[in-house]
Amino acid sequence: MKIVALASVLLCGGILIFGTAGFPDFGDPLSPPASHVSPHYIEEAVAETSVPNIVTAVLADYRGFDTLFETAVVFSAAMACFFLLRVFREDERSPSEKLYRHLPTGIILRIDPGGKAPQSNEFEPIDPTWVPHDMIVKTTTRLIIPFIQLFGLYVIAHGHHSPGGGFQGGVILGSSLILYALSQNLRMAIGRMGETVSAVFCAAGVFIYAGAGALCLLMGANFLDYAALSPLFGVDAIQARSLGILVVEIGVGLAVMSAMVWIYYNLASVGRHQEGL
Amino acid sequence: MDLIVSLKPLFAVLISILVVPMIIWSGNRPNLREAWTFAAAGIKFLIVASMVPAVLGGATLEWTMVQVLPGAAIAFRVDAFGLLFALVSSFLWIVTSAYSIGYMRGLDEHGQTRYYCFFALSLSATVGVAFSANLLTLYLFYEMLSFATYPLVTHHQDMESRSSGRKYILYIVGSSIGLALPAMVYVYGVSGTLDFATQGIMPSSVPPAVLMALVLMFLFGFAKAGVMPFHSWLPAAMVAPTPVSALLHAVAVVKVGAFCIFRVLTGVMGADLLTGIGLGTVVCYIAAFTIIVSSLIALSQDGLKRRLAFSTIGQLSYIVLGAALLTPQGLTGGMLHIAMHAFGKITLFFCAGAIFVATGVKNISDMTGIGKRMPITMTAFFIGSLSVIGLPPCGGFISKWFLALGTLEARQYVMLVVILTSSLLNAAYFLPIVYRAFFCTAEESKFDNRMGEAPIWCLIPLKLTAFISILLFLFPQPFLDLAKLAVVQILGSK
Amino acid sequence: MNEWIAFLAGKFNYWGFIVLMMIGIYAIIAKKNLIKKIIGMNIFQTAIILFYVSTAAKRDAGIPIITHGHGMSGHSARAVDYINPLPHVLMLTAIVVSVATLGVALTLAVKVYRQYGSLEEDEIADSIRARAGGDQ
Amino acid sequence: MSQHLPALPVIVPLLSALLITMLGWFKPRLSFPIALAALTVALLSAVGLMGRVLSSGAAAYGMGGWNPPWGIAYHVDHLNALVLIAVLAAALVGLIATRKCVKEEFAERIVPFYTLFVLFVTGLAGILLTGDAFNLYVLLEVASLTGYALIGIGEKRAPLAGLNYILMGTIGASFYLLGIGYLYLMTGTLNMADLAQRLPAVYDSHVVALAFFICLTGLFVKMAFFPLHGWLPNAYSHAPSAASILIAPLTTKVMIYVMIRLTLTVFTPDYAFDILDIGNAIVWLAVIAIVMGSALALAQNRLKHILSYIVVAEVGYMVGGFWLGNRAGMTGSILHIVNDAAMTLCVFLAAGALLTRIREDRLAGLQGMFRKMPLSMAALAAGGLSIIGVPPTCGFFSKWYLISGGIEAGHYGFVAALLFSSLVNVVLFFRIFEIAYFEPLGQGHGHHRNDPSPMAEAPTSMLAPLVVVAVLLVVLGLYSGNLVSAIIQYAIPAQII
Amino acid sequence: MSWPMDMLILVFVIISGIGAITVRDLLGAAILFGAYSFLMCILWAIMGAVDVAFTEASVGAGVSTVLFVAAVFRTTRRTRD
Repeated sequence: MKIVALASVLLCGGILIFGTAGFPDFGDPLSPPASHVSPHYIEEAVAETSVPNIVTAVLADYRGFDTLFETAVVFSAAMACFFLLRVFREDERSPSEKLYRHLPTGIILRIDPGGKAPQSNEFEPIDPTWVPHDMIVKTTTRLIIPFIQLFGLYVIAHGHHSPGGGFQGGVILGSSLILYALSQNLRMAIGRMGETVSAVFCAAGVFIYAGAGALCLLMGANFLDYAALSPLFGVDAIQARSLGILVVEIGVGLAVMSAMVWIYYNLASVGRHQEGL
Repeated sequence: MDLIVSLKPLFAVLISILVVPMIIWSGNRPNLREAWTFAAAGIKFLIVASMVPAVLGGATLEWTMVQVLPGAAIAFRVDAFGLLFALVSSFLWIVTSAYSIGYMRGLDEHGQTRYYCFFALSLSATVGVAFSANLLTLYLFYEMLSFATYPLVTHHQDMESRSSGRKYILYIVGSSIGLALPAMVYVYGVSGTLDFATQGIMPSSVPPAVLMALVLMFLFGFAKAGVMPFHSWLPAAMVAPTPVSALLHAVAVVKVGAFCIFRVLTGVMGADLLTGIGLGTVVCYIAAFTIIVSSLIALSQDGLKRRLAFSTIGQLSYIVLGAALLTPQGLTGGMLHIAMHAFGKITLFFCAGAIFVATGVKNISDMTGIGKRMPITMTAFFIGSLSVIGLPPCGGFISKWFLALGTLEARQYVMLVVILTSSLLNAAYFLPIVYRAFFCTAEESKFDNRMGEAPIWCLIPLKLTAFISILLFLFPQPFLDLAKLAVVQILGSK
Repeated sequence: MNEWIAFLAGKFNYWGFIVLMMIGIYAIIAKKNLIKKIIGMNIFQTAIILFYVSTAAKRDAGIPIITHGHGMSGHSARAVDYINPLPHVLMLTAIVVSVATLGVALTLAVKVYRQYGSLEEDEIADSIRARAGGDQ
Repeated sequence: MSQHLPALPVIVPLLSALLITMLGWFKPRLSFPIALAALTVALLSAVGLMGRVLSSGAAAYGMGGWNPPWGIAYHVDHLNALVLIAVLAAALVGLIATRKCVKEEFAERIVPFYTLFVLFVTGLAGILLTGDAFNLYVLLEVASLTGYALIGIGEKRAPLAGLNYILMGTIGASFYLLGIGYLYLMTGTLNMADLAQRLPAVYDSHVVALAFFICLTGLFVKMAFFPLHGWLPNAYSHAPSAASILIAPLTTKVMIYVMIRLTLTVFTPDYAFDILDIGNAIVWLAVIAIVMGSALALAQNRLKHILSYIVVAEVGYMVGGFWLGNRAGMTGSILHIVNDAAMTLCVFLAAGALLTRIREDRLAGLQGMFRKMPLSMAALAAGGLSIIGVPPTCGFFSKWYLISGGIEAGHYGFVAALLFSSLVNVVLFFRIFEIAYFEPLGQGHGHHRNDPSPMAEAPTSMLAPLVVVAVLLVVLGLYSGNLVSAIIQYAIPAQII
Repeated sequence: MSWPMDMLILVFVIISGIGAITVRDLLGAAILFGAYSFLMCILWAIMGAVDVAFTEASVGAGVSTVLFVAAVFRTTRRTRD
């Protein structure tokens, strides 16, 4: 198997290397990619969309349709993880022993299989794989998470002028919640942002994007032609494009954030949402 | 020649499909169910018969259903030849329906509703083949017939019928898909059309070797005609209930195969083209081989139905031979043989079935003295044998007469010898049965002297067909006129 | 000789992408561990992203963000000054697609593990065979 | 509104998928009606599109109001309008038919199931309509990701099959992406029409040839073209029956469409058939695919496995027919996309209907099914006859064109392979029919049996669509002449004869 | 962009890529994959693709690694190849 794999890989690589000989030189400003479509973006982006970050302009406007489906991909991935992993009936293979923590004292009870679980509100179930969290990690993360989230918001909002945008910002926001789950525990994170919220936000994020496009359709222009939104925003067509991009970036951010968190919830707890990393 | 656009052919085909839901619906009331079958059979025959005057008047009835390929539609056309075949098969459906009632009820078979449904479907397909205006439609109904008859062949649903059904499908469908279909596509590719025409549709540019290959592909591809070596499905299919063997494996299915070959040789290839390069002779020899060899095999068969099956294989090749002679007399003989052999052979099968219903006997060696037990049946059997052998006063004589004339006309003297030899062989395998049935001593007889005929529903049809066999000798006019007209239509008015 | 070096150096990013791609495919085909296969799949995807990003490169050009910001009415940006932004856009999409695929793949790997108690392809095949044998 | 028609078959399902999640999360009962409405609207707009194409020729639509090389353009012509209708109709019928099935198989997962399924259809519709090579990749990923999930949810080996599908599918999609990258490097554009304009200048570069091969390899993986078919049989046969009914008729056909689109529109037939001259080689590959697919199908003893391998063989039909490079072959190939969608839907639906009553799809378990479920079996028989290629079912007519294409091109290997596969299909289906027709108590002559085992048909909601599809097979067959003369002949470039 | 730097990082990328698929501890492989992604992100930043680099840093090096770790945590660390 390995030899076959190696042979086919080398063959493949050989063919690709052979093909490389016909490439334009690396970094050649006269190569076709540099001279055909992209100059239009570089030269006209600011005039047409009023967004200095050309990547953002192309991403969310010229090729906004791609990005819409890219968001849909993230959404479907999150939905797929939920679909595949989520356990709805807690019956099979329950862990052999259960751990409960007495909240006021922090004492941990170990209940053997078949034993009766404590009924009082003062106990909370904890993971069998649980290890006491480090105080320093807990405190530090608690301190930095707000700043991470702030940064995430900044990245979304400032995507017009600097690297960043909905995706990066959304991922950062999502990571902050994942970090919270990692440093505390999964149940607490789910308490902050539940499954329903993640699912609906995720769909809503994509919906904002697609809805903005459909709104343009209703305004009589083509799908995703933000210029048509200028009467709604009360600005001229160029500015409307810029604002439209902002709207969809927010949608993307929302969708990506919830998608990341949601995937993590399901993956880390194998769909039980009880215990996890 | 007049063209009449008419829905009649379509109705003639559809009527027995339309009756299927009715049969299913009244599945629990046998009398009503059989009434539907009779009604459909009667109407079908009337529709077909109503076209006779027009066709005899020189007209052709046409109906194009839908254009499926450029230059090829699903279309019906009634000419004299097709009408002849449809007339025979739709009439025999009425008779067989009556016989089926006697047979199926006599044996208390299971799944009778299914049986009548597929029987009706098979008849649709048969008439569809008869009325098809082009090769595509022909192929369509040919395949429909193959699949509709499968449940009939395997009606008993036991291990034997399972393996027979397997053989049946493999031979019939395998050859039609493997040989006839590509040949047909090729014809379409070179000629751009599939309509049957008076002197064929093949352009003269096709080299003889390719023509040869095409003819052979069609000849073996339409394996229902049982040309050797694609014949062994027919004896295997004899596991079917006898009415099925009677109508389908003596008349409808096998004649459809012969009919297809007839059509291909005359309507697609064209008589002049084939004669010009001597291809007819090749087909003649293949048919002759089948005729002789199958008769020899029939001699050695003990099962009555199996012997009849091998006899059928031989008789089918008479029709192929008639077509391959490509002379007016030969063609007439081939066409007439479709009708004459049908009535003769169906009588024989009816008799075999009646014997089985009345006594449960299947093998010839067990039939010693049966003539005393079932005199009517065995008399009919005798008449049927005479017709198939080709002796007067039966219809079979007339068709063989024309065939013999055809061989002379085509100067194929070897074929004349083949026909005569084969007739002798036919006599050799039929007459001993009759002899054994009637002329035996009381000790040899395996039956007591009591009369014990099959149910009346079985008897009437076989008397009727035997009678018609004789009648056809005396009054062959309707079929003869149709056949003569058909020859004119096929060869062009020369 | 110099030409040869220039040829090699002029396209070295492309060589890099090919090597990474080979690593990725090799891992997918030859490795038996499902997680390793998934890592290989991801490396394969990043290799293609590297290829695209390499096509965007432009000598002596800056990052594709117009430095003057708003209100630059007089002179517009010159294409040679900025790196080609289009491949970057495409690759943003590709990266996100790859993480989405990764999520689903890992999910399925976890499911497989819960079913067979193993991530090694050969062990899973053994246990499938054992179960099929048990059925009969 | 009619100028927005090209966008609707994609946008409406997308928005509906999101609505299904947002509303269905709180009221799961809503998810089916929304999905139904979405696909109906999409199908209607596809029909509208077809009408527009027929009356006024190809139509284009610029997303975001940008003109093609800069923005993403949708492009509708005869070819993709036809395939779009076939795909959406198959999806709609599948959706209706599997309603009960889904309710049972995915009790709590109805909402994600319909979300994913509608997204899947969105992806496919997008692939069919888009005129942008990279956009196609993104949509491909939408369709694939949802497909992976729908397949991986099954019991037993399904997750493993799904994982294999992901690995193979990702390689396929990435190869396609790489090929597009090569094209971009040589031309600087991603729009298909623009690519077609700028490519002739660099036809002599071997990078373009390489790009073509890489794209083709990627698509071959995605369409399960032998020997890259490894993922398909397990994925389709272990998937839950609702998922396999919905996915099996669609994915491979859409991939074949992409191959046709890429070759005809982007690379132009001149390049593919004359400059590269690889038609013959690929037809031989297709011959191998057909023969091996059929032979492997013979070796299976489970219904869905058999059907899956038949799909592999059918892919060979379409690839081979297309690469014959003549009009008849291409007509056959495109017609077969439509017909095969219907046929595959029919047989998988019938298999699904049978599986509602028997749990195990081993062939031996089908004994006596003709009596027990006559209509489902009749539909399976109709599908089987169509796959065998018996007139007047639609399978016959596409096979007709394919064979006449093969004869015209003088490629008798392909003709032989087609006939071989038809014969194998006869054996395959008659083996199934035989088992289902002969009953367990088949000893003796079977007389005197008056105790028919009770009929137990599949639920009506599944049976009715099944019968409709089975009838459609015949209708499609009868009207294939009109289909070809009105639509397909315009889908093939005029220079191909 | 400076090509020696570029090339050096490319070499590191390849090394960490090979490492990720050869190391026999899946957690280690996950972390090495994180390193791979991060090096790749640096490479792209050097090549001027800031947005791509940013995304890769957050998605590839961040979330992907976490997902890998979660998956390994839920399955097993051991592997034989």
